[in-house]
Amino acid sequence: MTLGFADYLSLLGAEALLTGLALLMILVGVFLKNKNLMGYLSLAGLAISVFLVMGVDMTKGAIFYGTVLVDPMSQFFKLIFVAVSFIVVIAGLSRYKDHPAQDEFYVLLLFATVGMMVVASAVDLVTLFIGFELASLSTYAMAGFDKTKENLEAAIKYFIFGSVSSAFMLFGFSLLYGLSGTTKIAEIANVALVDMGPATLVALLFVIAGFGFKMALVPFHMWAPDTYTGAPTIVAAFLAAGSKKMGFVAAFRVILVALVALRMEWFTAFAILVAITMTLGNLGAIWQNNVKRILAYSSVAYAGYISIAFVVIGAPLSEMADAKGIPLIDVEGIPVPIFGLAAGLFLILAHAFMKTGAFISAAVVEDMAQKEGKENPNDIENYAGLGQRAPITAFCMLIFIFSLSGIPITAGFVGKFLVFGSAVQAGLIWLAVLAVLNSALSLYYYLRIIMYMYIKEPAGSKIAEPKGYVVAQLVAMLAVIGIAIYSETFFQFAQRAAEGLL
Amino acid sequence: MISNAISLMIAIPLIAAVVALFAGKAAKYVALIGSLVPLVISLQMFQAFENKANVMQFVESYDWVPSIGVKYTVGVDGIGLPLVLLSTIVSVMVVIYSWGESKRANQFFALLLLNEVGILGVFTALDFFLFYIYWEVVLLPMFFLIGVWGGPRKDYAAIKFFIYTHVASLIMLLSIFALYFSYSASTGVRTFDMLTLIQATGDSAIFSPMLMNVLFFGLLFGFLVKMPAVPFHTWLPDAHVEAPTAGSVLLAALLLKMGGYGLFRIIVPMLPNVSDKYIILMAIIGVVSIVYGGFLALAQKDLKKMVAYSSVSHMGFVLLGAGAFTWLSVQGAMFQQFSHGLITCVLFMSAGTIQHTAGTRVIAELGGLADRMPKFTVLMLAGFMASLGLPGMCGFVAEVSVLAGAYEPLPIYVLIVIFGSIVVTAGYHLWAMQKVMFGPILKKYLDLKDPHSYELLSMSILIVLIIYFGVQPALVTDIMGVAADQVMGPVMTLEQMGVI
Amino acid sequence: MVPLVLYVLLASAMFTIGLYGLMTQRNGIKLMMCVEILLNSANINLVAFSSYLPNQNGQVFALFSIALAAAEAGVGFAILITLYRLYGTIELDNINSLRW
Amino acid sequence: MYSDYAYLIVALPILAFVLTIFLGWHLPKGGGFFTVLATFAGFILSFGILREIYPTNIIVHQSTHWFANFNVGILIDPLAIVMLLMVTFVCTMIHTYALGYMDGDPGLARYFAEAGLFTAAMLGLVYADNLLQLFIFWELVGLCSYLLIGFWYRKPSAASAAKKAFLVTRVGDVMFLAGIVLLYTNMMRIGLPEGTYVLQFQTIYDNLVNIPPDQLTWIALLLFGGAVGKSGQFPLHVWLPDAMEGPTTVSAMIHAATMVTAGVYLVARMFPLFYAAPHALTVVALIGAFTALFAATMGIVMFDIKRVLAYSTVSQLGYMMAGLGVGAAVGAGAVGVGMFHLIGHSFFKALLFLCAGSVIHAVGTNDMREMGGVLKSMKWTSLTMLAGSLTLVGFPLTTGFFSKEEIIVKAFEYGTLGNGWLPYIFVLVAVLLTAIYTFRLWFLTFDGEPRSDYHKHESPWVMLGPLVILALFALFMGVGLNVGQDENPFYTYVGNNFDHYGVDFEELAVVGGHQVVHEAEAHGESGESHGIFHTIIHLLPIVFGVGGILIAALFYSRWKRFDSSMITTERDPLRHLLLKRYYQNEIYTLWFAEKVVYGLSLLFNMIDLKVVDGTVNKISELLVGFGGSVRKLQTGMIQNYITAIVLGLAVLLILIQLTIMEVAI
Repeated sequence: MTLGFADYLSLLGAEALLTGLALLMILVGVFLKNKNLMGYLSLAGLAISVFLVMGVDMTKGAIFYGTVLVDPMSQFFKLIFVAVSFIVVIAGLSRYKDHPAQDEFYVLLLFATVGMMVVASAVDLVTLFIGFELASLSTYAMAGFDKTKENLEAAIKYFIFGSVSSAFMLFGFSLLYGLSGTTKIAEIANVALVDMGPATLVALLFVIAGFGFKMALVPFHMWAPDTYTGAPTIVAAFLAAGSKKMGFVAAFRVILVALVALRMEWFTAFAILVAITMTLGNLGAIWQNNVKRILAYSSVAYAGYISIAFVVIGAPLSEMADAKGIPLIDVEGIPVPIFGLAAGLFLILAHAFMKTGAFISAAVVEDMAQKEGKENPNDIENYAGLGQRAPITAFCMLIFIFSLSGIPITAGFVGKFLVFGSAVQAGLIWLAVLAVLNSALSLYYYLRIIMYMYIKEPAGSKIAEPKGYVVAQLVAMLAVIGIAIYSETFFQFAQRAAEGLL
Repeated sequence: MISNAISLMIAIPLIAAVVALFAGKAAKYVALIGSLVPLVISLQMFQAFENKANVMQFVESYDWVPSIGVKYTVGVDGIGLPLVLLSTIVSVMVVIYSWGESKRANQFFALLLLNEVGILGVFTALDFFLFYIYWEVVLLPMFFLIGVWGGPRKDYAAIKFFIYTHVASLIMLLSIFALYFSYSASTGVRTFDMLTLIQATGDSAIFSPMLMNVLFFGLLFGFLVKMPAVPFHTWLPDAHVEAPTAGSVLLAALLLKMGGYGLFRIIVPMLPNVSDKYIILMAIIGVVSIVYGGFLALAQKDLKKMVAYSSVSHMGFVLLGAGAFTWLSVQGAMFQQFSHGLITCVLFMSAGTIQHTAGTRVIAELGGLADRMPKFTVLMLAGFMASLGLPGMCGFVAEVSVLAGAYEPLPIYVLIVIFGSIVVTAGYHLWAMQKVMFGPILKKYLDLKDPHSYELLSMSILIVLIIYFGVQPALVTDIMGVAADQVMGPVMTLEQMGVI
Repeated sequence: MVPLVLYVLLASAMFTIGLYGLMTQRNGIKLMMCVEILLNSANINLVAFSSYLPNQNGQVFALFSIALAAAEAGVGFAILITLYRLYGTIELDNINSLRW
Repeated sequence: MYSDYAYLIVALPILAFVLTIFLGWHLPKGGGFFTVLATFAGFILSFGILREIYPTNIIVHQSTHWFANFNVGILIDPLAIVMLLMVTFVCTMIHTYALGYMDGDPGLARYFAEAGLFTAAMLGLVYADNLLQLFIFWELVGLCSYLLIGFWYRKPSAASAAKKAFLVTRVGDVMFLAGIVLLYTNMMRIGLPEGTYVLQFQTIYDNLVNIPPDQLTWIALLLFGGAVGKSGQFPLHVWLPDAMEGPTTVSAMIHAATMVTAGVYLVARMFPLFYAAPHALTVVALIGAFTALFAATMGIVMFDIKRVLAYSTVSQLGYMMAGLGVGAAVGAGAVGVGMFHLIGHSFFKALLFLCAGSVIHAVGTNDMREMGGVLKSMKWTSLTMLAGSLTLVGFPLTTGFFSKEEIIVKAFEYGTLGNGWLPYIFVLVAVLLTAIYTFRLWFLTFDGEPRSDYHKHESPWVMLGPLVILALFALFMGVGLNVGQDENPFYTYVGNNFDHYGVDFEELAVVGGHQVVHEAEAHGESGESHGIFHTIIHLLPIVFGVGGILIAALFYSRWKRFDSSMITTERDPLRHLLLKRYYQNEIYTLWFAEKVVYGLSLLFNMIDLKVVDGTVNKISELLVGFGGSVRKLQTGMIQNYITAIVLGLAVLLILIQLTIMEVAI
């Protein structure tokens, strides 16, 4: 069936709204003196688009000549992106209050969000690539937004690393196009790529490299610790929580669907990547004293946990699973792959909120330390006695860290619970054990932060916590706990998304 | 009987904890009330409890995450109820004992209450998901109690405690998954319901022997670390030495019991389905813990560390009793949990009081305290006597039951070793008593006085209870006796019991 | 006409060259150029394939990617310029305060 | 009707204990009269009960459920009633005495509280109706002994003596417990009907024949181990002399009259079991007889008046054990013999200790070398002491004479029946030694001239009264029971104790492999017939006793003819050995306890820290260290990062190829 423009608008309302808003803000920004309004403007836009995203009818099928698809999967991710941007903007209200160029920040943020939303919906390699680049380019700029030395170092590393990996991705795409003769994901899936020799494998690996960069999988993670540390903290929050997830949705669409024929290959690839990523991520974090860097490494580790989904989905048809003697298909009707993917999605959701929150809490401390003229404002020493100095921030940080380390009753716990569970279900006992041990190892550096916040004596007097930060943190915290308590709803959503994709 | 007794019993300390956090100076009163109410409720439950085998009582069950079969299901039977009673009693005693706590008092008492929430949850949860949540929640208050109010090496102790036990719980979690998925895969029912899953372990069609062994050991490991059994005990002394008195008391009296509870609720019912060899295995580990712990206690210079190792030794009896797998030994092991919970409180309180009155816990530096603190000496002596298994106190009843029950399946030389270690136990208790309390008083302690009345109060109440349950053990052992049959007999699901 | 293999070989060669450059060069500009080489190698692939395939998607894709490459270059140079203002150099070796 | 209130016998002293401990501090004499009254009431009750059940064939038995398949109950049979009477009576005497003796001690209330608790525990032990309950009170008397030995806890020697007493007896107690466990297991193997109380004596007696004999022997020996610990038999007797650190009244009550006899009582109580167990009684006889001799040898050289008495106690307990042990030959009658000596001994040993206490009270020292000539200043004490000494030696017509005589004769019969002569020889020689050390004590203390200037005064009547009463018993109880009756009613009454339970000794003899009972009687009659030989046997002990007294007189009295230096020198190894008490302290404490056990614990501690905990910490160190090296990969150079991608992809490619090939194969 053919759809009119009106239908397009109803389906992509959020994207349209945000794009329009961004363009408008550029225009207005030129004339305005006091630009604090901009923040609230984009806040409103994001708030509305949350409802637009949830409101759409997800059954219409592909539009724009089959290049854009609105399905539960896309909406699930769009929800995450919008929510994350929403929280980041709230934080931004404090961070860039009275900043001369704050409108640019919000504009970039909105563009990045739109780009990610496009990726979430893209079912054509071209569209996907464009969305990907849109998001990347805006975040390159955001990473250097404060133009401090660290900012720019972060930005340049991010930029070069990013463009290299998008080049990898593009090359992979070109090979795929050459092999299959189409750029439509659905059609690629129908081509028997297996018979086409080593080129397919190269294509696969290059694509993985391209996405792995966003996901920050070892060894494509190198940029992450530096960029997260160097970039403005709330931008780091956006990168870790938002654009990382874009990598995942793209990977889900391309690798799980388009390259389904190469299941064996990417199962092996991810089995290796996941194992390395979890372990190196956690080991790397142990020695850090810079809290932003700790969080960076922890999000590398999380890339590993989440990617367990790929392994689980790959496992059922590979010989490895059958050997274990654990049934692969659940009689009650949720096949292992679906459960695995749903679990992965749930963890993505949880991670988005807790990581955003954690980085924003870090931002509070950073600003505090900067005001006190500390040498390196993110050093863990500045967290000493935070429990007394900034009770709200400390408590929120506590919750986020518990969530990250998988302590009940938080979203992170439920997410890990589901993911590790799916691994066991798929018979990947070795992987489950490894993941579990990693999760325990991670406690080491998480607990250190808590130690400083609540057990060390305060390093200074009580401080006034900026309102924007406080609100942002509270929103994130409520989300983290709410997701855990109402896990049913969100798991249902994730499950629908998974079913829609596979 | 009030409906939703259990949820209420758990909810009240939780609310009280939040209130206490903002109550400032009044926190201790909030804590007292917040721990007394659950005590009253648990006593009422104890009254209303009908001692019938295989019947779970006060059951509540609501859907939580139906799509993966998670329910909020709580209830108690002969296994859980005595421990619930113990937890509520001990919590009150700890609150009373720490009445004088001044450092960050509101947080302190909030944590005590939070701890009670977790413990009660563990002993009443009937859904593995819920069980695991509480199991983990318990770690948090203890982590902070050690970390904030602890001794010089508190950081090390707190982190070691947390990570060590957390690893154990995660391994346990994996086994739970294995249970869960194997069950749902072969029956098509997704459920985390404990009794259902445990019952299913009897069905060899669902669990291949290999899988069965794997998850058995996974679960066992989780519980052994918590108990703790040699060789997984090393987190305990460190934690105890650094923890504040209240923390040690809760740790030894309640947290260790979680391991034992797991044994009775999960491991022992599984035993017949796995292999008889493991019966002996568990018993041997128990014996090793008893003897090894006893000797280590004898070697300690630090009073508190000595008491800590004595806990290892005493919890060994629980493992031995559970492993010996005879009716009397299982019942005895259950009662050992209960009695050790009461006795160890007194021991740690004594150590704590000496610490903050005399200023040191090093046995060699103490002497003749009895001269200045007679009341305290009487209580401490009573506690020590109870701990070395003096008849007329509950420890004796438990140990005799375990030993009498355990003889049948065990080789004789094992028993000889245990009996030897009983003498050693008496040895270090009396030695410490003589060094610390008796003999001529040292100059520096001439101006000591009996400790605060609230400390004496909590200790004496506990002593009274110890003697009471030593003379009238039947009050709980009858319940446990039925529970022992239930543990060794076939497991029934809630549906089969007809309670939901 | 020229067989497809040659195009693909050319593309691969360019890609490899680009990578080599990225691994060895220090100058920011040079790195940027290497990135461009990478992207264009991919474009060559696309165009070549599409001319051997019934549809024109490849060429469309190539056009898009060229445009994006341009935008990317823009952002990149912007960053480099500010970088130069602060550090007074674009030798990226000297810019590694963030590490470990 | 008295028997309905039997529980009061224990309840009252406990009540006294509670009252004293809470109110005693504010009352005159530390509220001691509570304890005295409670104990005396116990005596009245016991006497009433005796009137009800003697000589008829009834026994008092009340029982109620305790927990699991154990019960608590009261069992008063001949065996128990005589013990009850003795304990209540002697304790009343001693508590009364203590009112005077302990007067003015700051811890008076504590003393009477603990004394009351002890009385209660001892009585509970006596009329327990099952083995577990007996063990419980058995442990409680141990506790009280610990508390009372350490009564003057500020004295380090007292504190450590208390600990030693508790620990050494604990060794025995643990064996006892093991015996109970073993017995329980065997009973369960029999498969008793549901709801029977497994450890009840009745049940045990009934099922003895169903338990395999070798198991019976093990059980018997383990139980005997308990008795050895409690009754200070070799080799666990070391604690008893040290226990003299406690107040003299405590020594008299616990370590002479009552608690230490609990072991003997246990053997008597379980006599059917011992009888049914092969070889068990032989061990009892040998250990008992040897202890009797062994302890006596040490008694000779001691100078501490209380230690002499302590060793004599050990030795006399040995006699009782031997008396029971020879039952292997003479059957259940042995119980009567052993118990009779127990009762008699309780009276005169309590008497001796109290006298010694009275002397110490006046003189202010335990060392006999500083006494002498007390006779002049303390008539009553000296005379009562003399009475006690005579009975202890077994001077004709005193109580001790009858009881000890009987044991020795039984030991002889035991020998004649081919069970070995050792017991007989031991006990006989022990008589001589007993006589020597007893009168050495008496002469050194009361005879001759004062060897130090102690203030001379007689003790108050509250102390002398009990002495006199006890002295009368010590002298005339034997006569009262024996003279004018063809057969000592005590023997018949207590000896036939087990008929009440329908224990068939014929049957048990078969199990235990004693073929000798009837021959024993036969032989006994024949022994009557050719009297001369028999008379010699009966006269020997008297000769030895009197001879011993004479020797003592020649060495230590005012008519002394020799000096100890004439037979021994300072460097005499034997003398040294005796003074050093056979180096037991060195072996037990210094070597075993401190070297072996403590060393072992230190070893374990090392292992724990280095190996067990070491591994845990090592693992964490390794991980952390590895993390330290991993982070160095993050060089901060963008070129290296790109290289990482390329290498990573290359490695990935290879690995995938390998796995695919592997799968393909």
